Amino acid sequence: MPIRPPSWRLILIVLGLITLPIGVGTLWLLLTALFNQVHGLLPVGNINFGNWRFLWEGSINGRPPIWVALFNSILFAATVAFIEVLVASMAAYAISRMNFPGRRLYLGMILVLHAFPAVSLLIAIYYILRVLGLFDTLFGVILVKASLEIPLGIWLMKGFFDNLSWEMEMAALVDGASRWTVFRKVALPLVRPGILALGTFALLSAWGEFILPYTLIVSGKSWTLALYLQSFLRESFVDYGMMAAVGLFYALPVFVFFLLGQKYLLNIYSGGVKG
Amino acid sequence: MRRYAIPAFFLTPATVLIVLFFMVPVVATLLLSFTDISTTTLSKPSWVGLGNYRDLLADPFLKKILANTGKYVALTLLFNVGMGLVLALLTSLVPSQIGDQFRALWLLPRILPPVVYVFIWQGLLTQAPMGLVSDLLGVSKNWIAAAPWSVVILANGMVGASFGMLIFTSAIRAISRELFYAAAVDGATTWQTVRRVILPLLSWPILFVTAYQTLSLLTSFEYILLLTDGGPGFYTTEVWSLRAYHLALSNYFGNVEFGLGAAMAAVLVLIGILVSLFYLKIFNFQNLVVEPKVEVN
Amino acid sequence: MRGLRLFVALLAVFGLSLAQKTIVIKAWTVGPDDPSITRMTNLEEAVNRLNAVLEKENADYRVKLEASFDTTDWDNYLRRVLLAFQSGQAPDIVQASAAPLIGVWATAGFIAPLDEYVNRYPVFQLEVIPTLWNAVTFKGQVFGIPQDTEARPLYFNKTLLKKLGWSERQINDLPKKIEAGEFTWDDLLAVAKEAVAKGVVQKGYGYWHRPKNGSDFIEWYRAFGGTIYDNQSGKLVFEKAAAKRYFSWLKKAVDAGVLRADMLDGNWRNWHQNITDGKVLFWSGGTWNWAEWTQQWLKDKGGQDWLWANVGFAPQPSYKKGGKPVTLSSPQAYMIWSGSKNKEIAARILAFVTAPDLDARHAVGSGHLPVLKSTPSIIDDRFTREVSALLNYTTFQPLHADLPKWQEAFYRGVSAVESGGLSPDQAVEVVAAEMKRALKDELIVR
Amino acid sequence: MIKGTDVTLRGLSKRFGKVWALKGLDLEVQAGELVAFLGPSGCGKTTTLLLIAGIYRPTTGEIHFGERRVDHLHPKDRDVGMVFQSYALYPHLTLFENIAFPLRLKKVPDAEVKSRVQSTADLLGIGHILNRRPAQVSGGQQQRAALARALVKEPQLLLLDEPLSNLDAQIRLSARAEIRRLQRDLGVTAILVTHDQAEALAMADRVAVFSTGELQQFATPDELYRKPKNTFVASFVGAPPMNLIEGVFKERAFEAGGFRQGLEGPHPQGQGWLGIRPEDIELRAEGTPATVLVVEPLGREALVMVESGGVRLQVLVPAEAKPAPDQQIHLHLPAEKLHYFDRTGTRVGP
Repeated sequence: MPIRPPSWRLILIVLGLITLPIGVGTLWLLLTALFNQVHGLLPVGNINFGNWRFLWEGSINGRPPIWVALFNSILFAATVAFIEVLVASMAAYAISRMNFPGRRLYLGMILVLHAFPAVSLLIAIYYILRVLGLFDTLFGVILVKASLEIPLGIWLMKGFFDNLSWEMEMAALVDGASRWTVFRKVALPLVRPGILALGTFALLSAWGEFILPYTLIVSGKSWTLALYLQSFLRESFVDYGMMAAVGLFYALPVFVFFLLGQKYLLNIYSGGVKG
Repeated sequence: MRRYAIPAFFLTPATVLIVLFFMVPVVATLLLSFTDISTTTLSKPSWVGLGNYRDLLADPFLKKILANTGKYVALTLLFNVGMGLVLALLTSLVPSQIGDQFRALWLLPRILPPVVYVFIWQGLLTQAPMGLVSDLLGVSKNWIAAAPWSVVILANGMVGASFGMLIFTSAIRAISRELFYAAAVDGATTWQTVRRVILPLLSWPILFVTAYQTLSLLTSFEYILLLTDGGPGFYTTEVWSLRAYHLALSNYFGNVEFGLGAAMAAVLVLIGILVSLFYLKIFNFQNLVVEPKVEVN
Repeated sequence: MRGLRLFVALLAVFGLSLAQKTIVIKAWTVGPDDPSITRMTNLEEAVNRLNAVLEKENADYRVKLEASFDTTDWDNYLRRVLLAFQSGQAPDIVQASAAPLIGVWATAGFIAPLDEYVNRYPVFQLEVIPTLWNAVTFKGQVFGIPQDTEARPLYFNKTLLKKLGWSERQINDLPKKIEAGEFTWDDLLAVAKEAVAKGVVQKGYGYWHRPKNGSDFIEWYRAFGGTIYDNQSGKLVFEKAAAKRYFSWLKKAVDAGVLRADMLDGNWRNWHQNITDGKVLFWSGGTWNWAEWTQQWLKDKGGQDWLWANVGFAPQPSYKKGGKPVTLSSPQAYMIWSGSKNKEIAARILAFVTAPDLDARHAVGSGHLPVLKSTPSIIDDRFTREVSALLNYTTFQPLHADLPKWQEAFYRGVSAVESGGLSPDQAVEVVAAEMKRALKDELIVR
Repeated sequence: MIKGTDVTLRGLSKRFGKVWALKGLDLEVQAGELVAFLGPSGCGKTTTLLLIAGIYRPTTGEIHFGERRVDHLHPKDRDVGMVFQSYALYPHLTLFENIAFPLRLKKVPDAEVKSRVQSTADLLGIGHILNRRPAQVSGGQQQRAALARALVKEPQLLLLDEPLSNLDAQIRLSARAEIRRLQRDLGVTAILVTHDQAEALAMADRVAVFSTGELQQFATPDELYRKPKNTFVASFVGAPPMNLIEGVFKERAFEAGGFRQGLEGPHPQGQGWLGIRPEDIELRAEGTPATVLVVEPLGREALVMVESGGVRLQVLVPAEAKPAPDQQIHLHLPAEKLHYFDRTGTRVGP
């Protein structure tokens, strides 16, 4: 608001109070992962590297090594983001910049799907992956995850393409480019902010994805970090220190993103989820 | 030829994926819901017509599930939208750099992997000495089991609040400065400005956020699955979508009822389509389709 | 010269291996508890033994086992097996709980009847404890080879009983009194109530059962006089009177502050923690819990010694004076996929894995009970020995394809009564309605 | 030396939805000529240009470059260069890469790209800033870069869409001359779209005046000025615009309300328009009496608004001879400077 109220310091305190739980939760994770034991938020004892033994002990209780899960998670998030950005950009470019019959219909469909509750299709998706022979494969889940977010991606990218200058596009065509060349050499570089936004959104979302791999992956070799951590959650005998360490390890890239690009994240999510 | 071939080329990957994982599943969900497909009939399901839907109505637990679903959606929505509004307003009233910091913090629950987020909840709410809440209250309990609804609503609400917060913030930013100056010149207090200037202008965003969140809450069960798995006890926090998931895909004894689960999912699918069509009407589709200025492809 | 001889020898081996086929047998096993890995390693050992015999027989093939052991959970494992069956790429050998899966999978046609092999290899007839065959027989045909079994005792905390004023002798006689039908569920309730009243245990810590759904609820339904299966019609039975007795008891226990209203919170962690902290008076568990407590929860408190000093066990009491106590066994079994091309070889492997030494290795290592007659003679383990006595009272789950639906509905009734959602009478009606919906004409309501 | 192409448009029409942006245009541009399309916004001139470039496809009609019919061709196959109003430089590329872009697309060898870009840029005086990005150079330099990009592939036809309208007034004048010089030197055919008649008249060999999707007149600047084909062209070309008086032609006279002008020689009859340019009206001691309403000094000259018999006229007079407001004066409209238009606005007479 352009005019700052006189009591803004008081408001700040209120804000601090309602935001406190988030800070406390984060701190709890950090302390529990680092120390021997934590009473509430008070660390007891020394820093305990044993919490991190999952990093060098190959397998914790028959689980696949965490490096397998890490590799799968990276592969999963990166591939999902790549497919999502590429496929959504191509479709968004066509919808935003091209003239073809059925264009309105296509856009309408995207809009409906954009708001569509994709998780309710899980049962059927399970069958389809089976038919395709992709059940219990990372690739199958990658395709599903990317697909379910493509309407949103198209929507977001369309917004960015809509804002591109038409003269630029015409210039490129006259300069001798085909539409594909225009897309690659002119349009894509110019919607870089959009690609970064969608890419980050897709990366974070795929990195955290749980339900899809949980349902569609059953063998340890395709586990992602989400499944790895979740396998501790239901165990009766818990080592909180190690679980917190696994959790922190898993969430580390997210925290890095958070610290480096706060402002940027705010933009992604306000634009990213439509507005 | 070129006229169709080039757009087709650009649209094919997206279309294939959408058809495979949206269109076909919608049809498949409907078809499955008319069969008795389950573990024992996986290879030879038979057509039972509306049998599953009749079963659904005969389910003695249906009332409980419906009541849970209503409670979950209504209360979480209240928290989501209310908290989103409060955060948007408060962060707009403080200097913008500080406001941005707070908004960013509220993104954490959303961007943290759900499993980590739920683990933190579990840790904070577990027995003493680990559990902070047990420690603070002096009563050592597993607070998730003790107050499952509060936990489910708070945990979901804190994830959802950032959505409303961001939408409302950008709506507040879009209000022209002159309105604020005018209000100030007219001698309005901050509270009056909020009530008379900001809130009335937020009614559309509020409607949008409410509608959008209703649909996503109806179908989301990820955090409940991780937090309570529908328990503790007698379907305490089992909601419609989770029940569908449990029936169809997760069953301790290995006897899954895909057909019945599909019927429950089909109901959600229908609601989803209807609400989405409603969106299209409300949010003025015409304005979204601007004719392209290049005619060659 | 020596080189030449070596060459000839190599050639011979090579020639032999050319003539020899290698047959790959796939096997999937599951814990999910880690110690049960012997379910897989025993198969590996059996294949070694088989290959040794094949060599003696000069057979033209050898067997290679590709086995996996799943430690995730039943949910994932069963889903994976189901999908494998359906896709036609299932393993030759699958291990799972005999009940209800033999009923489910045999109905679906996923697993093969084994009567022919059971008759062919004498070891099955000679060694396997005869009652266990009932647990793997569905509609008159054998579909699985028993792998292990277990019992589900009523545990009690001797130290707490002592605090309550019981003499050493009284405590030691408790199992006998239960076996004789002199100590019933109502007596248990009275003792627990007293313990709560005197502050020996916290409110709600008098009696605990498992915190989530499981086969045990069939056991308690039976302990309260319920019948679950009608042998003549082959249908499942729901006996309202028995269910009402059990539900009413649960209600009384909750009202008396003996049982927690939120007992079914699914939290095993909390369950084990409090039991091994010595805070719970009576609880129902499984024999394998003993191994878990020893190896995990009591590692710092003295392990098994702590258990022997503080914990006693008995079968689950009856609901009436003079009634017979019960326990429930849910044996694991090896089954053979109906689509397997090597059923003969798979069956022969199972004949080799049915060996007392392997049986003993698994039983002692994982807290399960042996399935072979001569195993006890080679085991020197106090727990195994003493707890085996419980098998005299054991019952099995009926092999019915729809048993899971019965269990699910019954469990909902239990949870509704405990959490106060429904009265025992209402719960009985709701359970009956849900069972009728789910089971249709596969159910008899009495 | 580039050899320009003839451009022939035949029956060219373009419809957007229900609106005809261009109706039945026939036009021939000769090789090496610079033709300006002039008209107010929405008149169809830019539509025509984009049709020629291939961005739009015609609803009806044909486009020929020399012997080659091109209306079915993709823009990349038409061999035209184009400069846009916004210059449409690619912001993510340096000026060098911007200019090189068309050559890169043609897969011209690297060395050749380098020399051609450099020589074209030198020609336009931007050879020293090629490693900068568009945002780092001035508007005038951007405009030259855009021109360089259009010329570097040595097109047969150069299309200029309001290339000067974003420039400061000063640079604009020099840019006009420069473009004209370049176009002549290179011999490329050029079409310039503009709404600025001064620019059109100054630069073009011939000017096509458009209004509401139709071609009004296609002629040399001189002819446009001297013999506008209709009242639209008459009022659109020339600044300040021609005075047009609606009235009635009678025997040897024209009357509009209280205004009367005697006529000599052949002239139309009946309802119509009388036109005269402000600079052609003379102030004399006797003649048509008029009252001075407003005087606008323009430096060397002054624009005087006068009223005579209810008709308002604009008169351009030398600054030193300007009357004072409210002054009574006399106008002389020389007969040889009068333009006659019939009731439809079409020119009558020579």
